[in-house]
Amino acid sequence: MIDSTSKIKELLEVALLTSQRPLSIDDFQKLFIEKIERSTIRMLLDEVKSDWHDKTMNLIQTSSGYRFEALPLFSEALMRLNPDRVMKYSRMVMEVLAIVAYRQPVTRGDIEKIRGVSLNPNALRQLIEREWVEIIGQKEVPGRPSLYATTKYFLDDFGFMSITELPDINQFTNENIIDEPIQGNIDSTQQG
Amino acid sequence: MIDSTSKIKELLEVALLTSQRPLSIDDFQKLFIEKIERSTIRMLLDEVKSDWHDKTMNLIQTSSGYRFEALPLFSEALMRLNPDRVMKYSRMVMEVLAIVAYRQPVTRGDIEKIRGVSLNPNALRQLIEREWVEIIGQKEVPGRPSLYATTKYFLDDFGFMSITELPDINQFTNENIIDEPIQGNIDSTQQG
Amino acid sequence: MSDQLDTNQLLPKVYGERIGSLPQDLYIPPDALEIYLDSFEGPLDLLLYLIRKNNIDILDIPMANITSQYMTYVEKMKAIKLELAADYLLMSAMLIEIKSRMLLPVPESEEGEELDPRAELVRKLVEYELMKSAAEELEKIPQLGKDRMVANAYFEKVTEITYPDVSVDDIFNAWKNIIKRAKQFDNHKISRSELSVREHMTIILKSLAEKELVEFSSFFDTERDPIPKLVVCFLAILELTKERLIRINQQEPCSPIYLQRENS
Repeated sequence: MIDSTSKIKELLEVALLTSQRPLSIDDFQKLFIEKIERSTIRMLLDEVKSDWHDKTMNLIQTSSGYRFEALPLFSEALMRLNPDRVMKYSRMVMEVLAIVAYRQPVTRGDIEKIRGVSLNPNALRQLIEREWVEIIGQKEVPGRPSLYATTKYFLDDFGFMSITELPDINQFTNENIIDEPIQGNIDSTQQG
Repeated sequence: MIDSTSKIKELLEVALLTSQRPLSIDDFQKLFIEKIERSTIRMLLDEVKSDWHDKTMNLIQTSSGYRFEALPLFSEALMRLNPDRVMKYSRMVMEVLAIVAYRQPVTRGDIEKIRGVSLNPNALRQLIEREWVEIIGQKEVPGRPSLYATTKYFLDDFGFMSITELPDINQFTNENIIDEPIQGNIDSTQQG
Repeated sequence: MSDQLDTNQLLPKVYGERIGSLPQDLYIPPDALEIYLDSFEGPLDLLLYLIRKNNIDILDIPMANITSQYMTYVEKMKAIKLELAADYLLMSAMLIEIKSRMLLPVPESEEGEELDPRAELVRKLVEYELMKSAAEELEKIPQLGKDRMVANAYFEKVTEITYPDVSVDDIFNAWKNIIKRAKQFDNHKISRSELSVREHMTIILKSLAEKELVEFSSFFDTERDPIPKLVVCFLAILELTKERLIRINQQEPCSPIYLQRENS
């Protein structure tokens, strides 16, 4: 369907403009049903880059691929749009963090199984951006899903020496059970 | 700093290209330290729109503002990039969404009554996480159940300007449900 | 005479024909009942299917036939020992109630209006089918993220992002919520020791990400580590092997044992 070179170039551009993450040459190849040579893609990306020369965005190459970036001179104004973007993590993000913390290492699939709903990719992205969660490898099952775990910074930020210092769920149940008797005891000791 | 009209226009474009959410005129005004008239912004947005005419993205207006969308002809190819990110919902979730959309505000109990089956809480949770449904209050009956309604983002993501643009429900009531039954069969079954 | 009639009515019948197996017009064979159950959204959906399948006017449901078919279906579900949802049984009760009321003389309301016992059911069926078609209509509309993509290019954030504050309690509460919701026995058994195994799994995987091959013994500082820690570390290695995340290698007897990641 998309046959001419200009159509290929358009598709590369639109993929770059709509992607949340940098795109690799492998990613670009996935866009097409027919095989497009890597060299062709590289050449067309160069053309896209020069098409955008002197415009509002730069096509840049990062370690993991290509992406469009707003020219730096716009950044300050763009930050005014969302001054304090996140003041509070959503319940979803907190649950994902808790699962990674208590159940690590986990895959995205594990998280979905535990929560029982499909996972919005933003949740993990926010936690990775915060440097509380990182990918520590791939699970050797079909699809080789990434394994997520908490980071050193996570421990630092919460003042833990180790993940075992996270509150224990069993402890919580016990506390609940002995909650009331304690009151009585305090009274009696104070009398004594 | 950003003084000339063309610079203002560039900033509008770059804001639109980097924002996931539709931007309102109020949002655009936040981009600038000096006050820019709403009419000026509207005029420049029209120019941006025509600059992009015949290109890869469309500047469209949603219920809550403006955003760039990839031309529909690219959608299929773009979905191949991240097939696992394509959020497809089960029939159950879509039914719950339809009930919230057409019968809002509704309680969980209302949804269960209409569907005749107890509701898996994940259905509402998925819709809330997707920001298509939100709790807008409590019903003043015993237990004070939450009232659910659709959000602005629901309208945006389905391309409606208002809830009145939902497909007309009466259209399928009368035709499909009551008038359609095949007379011939009824006769034969009633004879039997 | 009347006794015999009653017995016959209790047997599953479809349009006068007694059936010992699933009705022919049910399109999924009995051995696929599990899938079959999944394909219905609930008792109303099943009832609608039966009504539609037989091309019956929803406003003039032949109660006896539909009830029999419905009951056959529910019986089959029980036979296959599927966990029978209470909603399906409730619907059975409602159908039987309507059926029995239809056998009695039709009562008249105060205003002299005839009360059709089917009215409430019909109202429910109409409303449900309406919502069902509404869901299908919504599904057809191009959705963002499924059929439409928006611009989402990157920009360098210049000022410091203010991150939300999170306390340990917040994480713990989130975890409690998950467990409360999951209600599965497995998830109740999150003990401290299990957590430390999980932590060691992460530590081992991280060190294997840095170096391809790590000697087994290097994970055990037998001089300094307390015994419980050594045991936990060993359990973590076993767990990682079980989950096929790492491989344990030894070239020949008595030579050093190495750990490596499964993919390397």
